[in-house]
Order: sequence, then C-alpha cells, then structure tokens
Amino acid sequence: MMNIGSLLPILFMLVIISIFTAKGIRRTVNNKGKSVSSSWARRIFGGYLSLLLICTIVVPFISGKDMADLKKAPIDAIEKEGTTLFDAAAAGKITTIDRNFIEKKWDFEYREPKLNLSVGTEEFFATQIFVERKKTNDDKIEAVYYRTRSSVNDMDISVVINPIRLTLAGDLLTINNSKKAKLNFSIFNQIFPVTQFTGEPSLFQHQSSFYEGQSILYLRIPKDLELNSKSEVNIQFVE
Amino acid sequence: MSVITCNGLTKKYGRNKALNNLSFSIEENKITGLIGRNGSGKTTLLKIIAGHLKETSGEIKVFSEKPYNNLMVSANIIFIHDQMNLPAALNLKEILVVAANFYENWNSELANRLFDYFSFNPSHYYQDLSKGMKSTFNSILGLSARCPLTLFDEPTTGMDAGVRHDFYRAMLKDYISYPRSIIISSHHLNEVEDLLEDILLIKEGKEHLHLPSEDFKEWSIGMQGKTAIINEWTVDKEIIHTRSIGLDQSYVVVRNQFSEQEVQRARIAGIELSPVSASDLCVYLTSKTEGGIDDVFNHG
Amino acid sequence: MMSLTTVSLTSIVKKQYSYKLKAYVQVFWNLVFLQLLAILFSLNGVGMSGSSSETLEVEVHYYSADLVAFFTMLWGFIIAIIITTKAYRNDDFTFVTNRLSHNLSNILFLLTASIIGGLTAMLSPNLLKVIMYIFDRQLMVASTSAAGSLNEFIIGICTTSLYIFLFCALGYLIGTLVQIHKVFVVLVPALFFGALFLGGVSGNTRIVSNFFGFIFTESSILLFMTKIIISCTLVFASALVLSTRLEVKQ
Amino acid sequence: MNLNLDGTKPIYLQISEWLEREILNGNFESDQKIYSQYQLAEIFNINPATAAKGLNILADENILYKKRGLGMFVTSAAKEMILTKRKNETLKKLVQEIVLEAERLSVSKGELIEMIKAADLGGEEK
Repeated sequence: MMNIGSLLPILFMLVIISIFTAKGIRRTVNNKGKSVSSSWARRIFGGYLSLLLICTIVVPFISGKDMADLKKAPIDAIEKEGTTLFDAAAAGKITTIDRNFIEKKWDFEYREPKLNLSVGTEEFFATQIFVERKKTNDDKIEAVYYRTRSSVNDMDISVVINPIRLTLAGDLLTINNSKKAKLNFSIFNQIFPVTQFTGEPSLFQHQSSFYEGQSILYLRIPKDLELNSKSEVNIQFVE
Repeated sequence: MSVITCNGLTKKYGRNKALNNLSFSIEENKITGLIGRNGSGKTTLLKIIAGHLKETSGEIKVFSEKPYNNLMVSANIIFIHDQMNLPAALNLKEILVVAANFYENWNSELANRLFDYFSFNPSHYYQDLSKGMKSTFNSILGLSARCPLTLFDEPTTGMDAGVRHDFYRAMLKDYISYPRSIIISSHHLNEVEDLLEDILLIKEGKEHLHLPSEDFKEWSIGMQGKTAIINEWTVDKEIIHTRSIGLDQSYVVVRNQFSEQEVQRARIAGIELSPVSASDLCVYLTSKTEGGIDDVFNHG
Repeated sequence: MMSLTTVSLTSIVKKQYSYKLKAYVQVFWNLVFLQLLAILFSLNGVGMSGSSSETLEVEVHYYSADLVAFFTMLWGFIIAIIITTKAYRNDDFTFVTNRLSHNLSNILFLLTASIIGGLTAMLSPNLLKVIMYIFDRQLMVASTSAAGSLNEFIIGICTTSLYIFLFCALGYLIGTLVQIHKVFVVLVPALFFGALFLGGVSGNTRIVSNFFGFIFTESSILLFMTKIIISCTLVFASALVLSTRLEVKQ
Repeated sequence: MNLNLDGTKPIYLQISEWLEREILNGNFESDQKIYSQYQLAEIFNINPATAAKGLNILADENILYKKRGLGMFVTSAAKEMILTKRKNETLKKLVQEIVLEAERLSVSKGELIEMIKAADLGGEEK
C-alpha cells in the first residue's frame, strides 16, 4: 500500500502551488478587466497541442536508436547462464559453453618452468580464475576470458562493459580488472494513471534492478609449468 | 390573452419587503412603462418575471407558466439591464453570433445594421466599452432578439440624448414591424411617455396605478390660483400635491373628476387649470408627502 | 397568443455547451500554462538510483510526467470552481437557460476539458523527452514496458481524463457550496486540512487516505472506472440538487 | 406640424385634429384610404395604440369608416362634417376664451365687436 505519509508533503506543496495558480487563473480569467481573449487563447492552445504532437512523432526517432540495441535481458535468464558457465568451467567442460560468451582470447609463448601470477586489485577482483593443465608441454599458455550478460532494469547492457586486461612481462602474468565503464541513462516512467494498472513501478518507487554477469578467466597451461600466485586470489584447478 | 398575470406577489430580502403583495396583469403585444422610484421594486419584479429570482409568496404567471427556473419562459424572454453579464472573452461580434444561436427570432440583419449605425468595432471587448456604449450594445441585443417578451430595465443609462432618441425610435419601428410585449422600466418617463401604451406605477413594492398612458394624462388636473379659492374648490377632493406660490397663491393637483361646467366655473373664479403630465403625476403620486421635497424645508 | 418558441432541454444544453466552448476557451490557455509549469518542475527528474561495481558504474535517472498529471487534475479542480463563480454563472443566465441546462452544459464542458487535459497529459512526456534530448544527450530509454504502445496510450487517456473529471466534480461541488453561502469558502478547506492534519497527528489518516487510497491504489481498470464514474455522478448530482435553489443575483 | 408634447392636449386629440386638417385641405378624397395607425405612429413617433385612438374618434363621428382588414377610409360627407363640427365646437370654444379674456381685461362687449371688425378690415385692406 503506498505509504500515505510520503503523499503528505507532495500534497502540501501542491496546495501551495494551487493557491498561487488559482490566484493567477482567477486574475486572468475572472477579473472583469481585460482578460485573455478567446482567439488568443485558442491560438496558444493550438500551438501547444501541435508542439505535443510534433514531439510525439519525433520521440521514436531520437530515443529509438539508443533503445534498439538494449535488448531484453531478464534477470532469471542471465542468472542461469552465469551458473552454467561456472559449473561447466569447474567440471572442465568449458568447451560446451556457447562461443559468443568469449569476450577475449590471449596466446602467449612461454618456455620458463615457473610462472608468477598477480592480480591488480586483490579485494575487488571479480573474475574467477580456472587453470587447466594440458597433457603436454607445448610452451604455450592460452587464456580465454568468458563473461555472461549483465543487465540494468532487465535491459542487456553487456556491450558497455570492458574486458579484463592481461599482460605478460618476463615471468609475471598480471591480470587487471577491466577499466571501469561508466553508464548513465534516464528512464521515463509512464504517468501514474497508467502505471497504476500496468503494474510497473508506479508512484514514488524508483529502485532499479542491476545484475552483473558472471566473468571467468580460463587458463590452459603446459603440464609441468609451476604456477604460484603472488596475490591472494582464489585459483581453481580443473582436472 | 395576458402575457403576465400576478397577484399577491411578495419578495422579501431578509426583513425588507422588496415586493409587497403586488397584483397586476399585462396584455400581450403592448409596450408597458414600469415606473417607480428607486427601490420601489421595479428591478426585483423584472428579475422575478425573467425567472432569475424566486418569489417569496403570491403567484406569478408568465406565458401562463411559473417563470422561475422555466426553460420555455427563459427562451422567450430577454432581460436587458445595466449590470448585464456578457462573456469577457468574446469580442462584440462573437457575442452577437452567440446570441443569434440562442434566440429563435433573432434578426441578424437588424443587429448588424444597428451595430454599424452606432459604429461599434467588432473586435472590441464588452468591458472596454463606456457606460453609454454598453447600454447601446445591450439595447441592440434586446431589440434584435425579438423575444415575445422583452424586458428593458433602465435601458438608456449613460446614453447621450441623440442615442436615446435613436434607441426609442428604433424600438418603436421594430415594434411596429414585429409586434411583441415590451416592458420598459425607466426614470425618464417624459422621454418615453409617448411610446408607451400602458403605464404601471409602483410604490413601495405595490401597484399604485395601472392605466393606459393617455388616461394618465387626464387622470389629474393642476389648479393654480389664490389659496383661499383653491381650498374652497378642493375641500372634498383627495389632494395629490400642493405647492405654495408667492404670497397667497398655491398650486394643487387633484383627481380630475370635474365636469365641463365645473371647469368653466372654476376658470371664471380665477383658477388656472392646467393638465398634469404623466411623469409629473408619477412623481407626485410616489412622493412621501403631498408637498414633496418642499415639506422638508417648510416644516416650521 | 404570440408564437412562442418551444424549446427542448437537449437543444438548450447543446447551445449552452457550444457557447461555453467559445466563451471559456481561456481555460485551455491556463491548461497550457500549468502543464508547461509542471514540465519545468519535472525537468530535474523524479528520482535517481545508482550502483557501481568494479567493472561498471551505473547511474539511472528517472523522469516521469506524473507532475503534469497532478497539475492537470489541479487545473480541473480550479476551473470547476471558477465556472461556478457569479461572473460566469450570470453569463449563462443572460442568455437562455435554467438551472438544469446550466449545470448539464457545465458538466459537459468539464468532461470535454478533462478529456483534453487527459490527452495533453498523456502527450506531455514526449515533450519532456524532447527537451531532455535537446539539453543533454543522455542515453534515453522509455519506461521498462514498451512505451507508447497504443492501448497503453488509450488507457492512459481514459484514466487520466477520469481522474481529472473526478477533481472537476469535487471543484464543482465546492464552487456551488461557496455560491450558496460564503461561509463554505472557509469551511471546506478547514475541513479538508483538518482531516489531513488530524489524521496526520493521530496517525490514522483514515478519512483522507481511505478516499485517495480507494481511488489511487486501485489496480484493476474496470473497478477503477466504475468507482470514479459512480463518485463523479454522486458529486455532480449533489451539486445539481444544491444549485436549483440558487437564485441569480447580480 | 409636430405635436406639442408638453402635455397640454392629449396626443390622440392632436392626431385627430391633424387628420381633419389633412382631409380639409384635400389631401384625402372621399373613400380614399387614410393613414394606418402604424403609419401615424411612425410619423409622430408615438405608440400605435394612441394613433389608433385618434383614428377611432374620427370613426365614432363617422368622418372615417372601417373596412375589415383594410383600414380606415374617408366617408363621402367627411369634409362637411368637419366644417360644421369646427364651426360650432372649436369656434365656439375660442369665442368663449375671448369673452373670458375680455372680461378679465374689463373690455366692454361693444369694444370687442369693434376689434373683431377691425381685424376683419385689416384682412381686406391688404
């Protein structure tokens, strides 16, 4: 039930405004002095109405193109994707994951016996690392970065998010979080006489639902490569 | 067939009785003058006839129906008065168009010709007009509507003499070409006297005299002469008005019940007999005291 | 007897109605004034929610034309009061009318005004979007549901117009009460705010919230429509009954 | 001729006298239609009923006669009737006025008669 308390201040403000506008209206309309002439009033209203109609026609074009690429991404769908990705990686069946979840792939030539691993910002490192030891020592390290969709208010915004950054220098492989992407946009809610019936967030409720996709780094390293991690991060080995 | 009949009509505002048991009936297609002092109830009566006010008691029938809140009566009456409310947002031309839409017998050709004759500017607004121009515009509405019952309450306030004359002339000519019942309430009885067929005189909310205007002229007679002789002649007569003139002369107005011979004898006796105009008679009849304002001064 | 013009109620109501559409058109000028004012107020949005993580910082600004809807209802309330004032009422009685046709044509006029108000209120978000787009080219997203779908638009016009019509009814009743006796000018606001604050103080805003809750939180359209239509007819009917005794005073 | 409207003589009498004068100076032949009440009202700017009253007086003295729906017509003997009426009514009243005035100015009857003759001579000399 909408909390009436929050309605009080609004109502009070409206009353103040109504007194002000009532005076304004009464003065222009009701004083027997020179009031707005009907032909002038008709012109103004006509202009306003045509302005509204023009905007109604224009709006689909201006908001249309940004709108188009924000396809629907319901939270339960992308949640399921995240868990299937995680489980597949954990069970070593990464290949079963749909290829377009692959954000980025790296291939490094690495002949040294030991590899150090470090992570840029330990606490906030959001990507889960999986390591798979290859059957042979082919001196090659393959790194594949998978990520499932993210959404804001059920709209797919994955295209905005940047991939993580991998750099190999000497015997140190550093993994940095992706560059923080900034996204701000505006949402237009329908006016409350409509939202009251369509069940959307109506009057005064403006929480937005934000869901970040699951991101995984899948390393495939040569059989005998010794891996030690310089920073506190959870690495999961795959059998 | 009478267009208005009313008997025992009373209207109270709080304790004061605007109309006090008023009874009269007006035939259709006549021009009647409604004459009375300020506050004698003229406007109240007209508002009740037009259905704007409800009578406190008594009975009134307009087109043989109760006028209050009656659509048919409203459709056949136009009530012209000086505080007329006309829409503020419409210019004069638009008001004529709106009025034409409301009144069945509206004669737009007459309206337009009057409109041009009195040189109104169609795009002006009603409140911007002067008092006289407003009255003139109201009268155009009143005449062009050609309602079976047209009520004019002080139609000529603010009009200059020329316009007043034109208005009366226009009213007469339109009345001749399109007969209807017209009631004019006015203070300038002398101007409108000749146009009236009947005169209804109202005093303190009650009808005082209701006669054809010609009879009004012969209803009383003025006698001027030596006070002694005058008193002698008017000993048993009802004196309507007396005024002393000079040292020993006085002017008296009494009911005109003299026969031809009596008039001759009075003349010989040195009394000057003169007719009393309707407007003077009305003033005398409705004044508080016989002497009128003079009594205020010579009370000593 | 002179040929008297016999008139039917409907013809007079029609004539009064078309007269009012012409004479009261300034009312629509005020609608424009109020709605633009409301759009101005809702330019800075009705809400903002943001969240950020390592990879993404999201800032969502919420815009809605609710304020326009509110102001239009207010407008309906005010014009309903204004047309009951003496200046307007006597304009009617200058021409041909009686109390019934006077009130019916007023109600018809208020209905038209409400529909026009509803239409413009439903269109106003687009003006808001265009203004937003012109000022800062943020990524613009319509409301979560596919905005501008036709039936939502139609529903919107109906419900908004009905809302406005309800406020017109309330304004009309109050206006008529004020015409009957000047004391209501003080009495009605006192009653309304008394109930509001009394309720506010004692915590059980039963009276006011019930009434508004009864309408504002109703989620089924059919129930909503029946509720509004019934309350409008009741309020207008009482105004009509009250005004039959009302004389035409200068 | 415009009516003297200051109320000394009722308008309808003035109207009927005016009509009589019109008939006398031959503007209306016998059996010719005379002004209607509305025409008179328009000419003299008075109420048609008053004009009608003037017409009816002449009808009562059957100087005029009414044809249903057509209006008032001059009777054949209209002219003579007006003359006789004028002679013994209006002239007699004028004479009385003169006698009264003479008495008031204490002029003897003989002197009065002389004056009348002189007036008459004056008329002829020119």
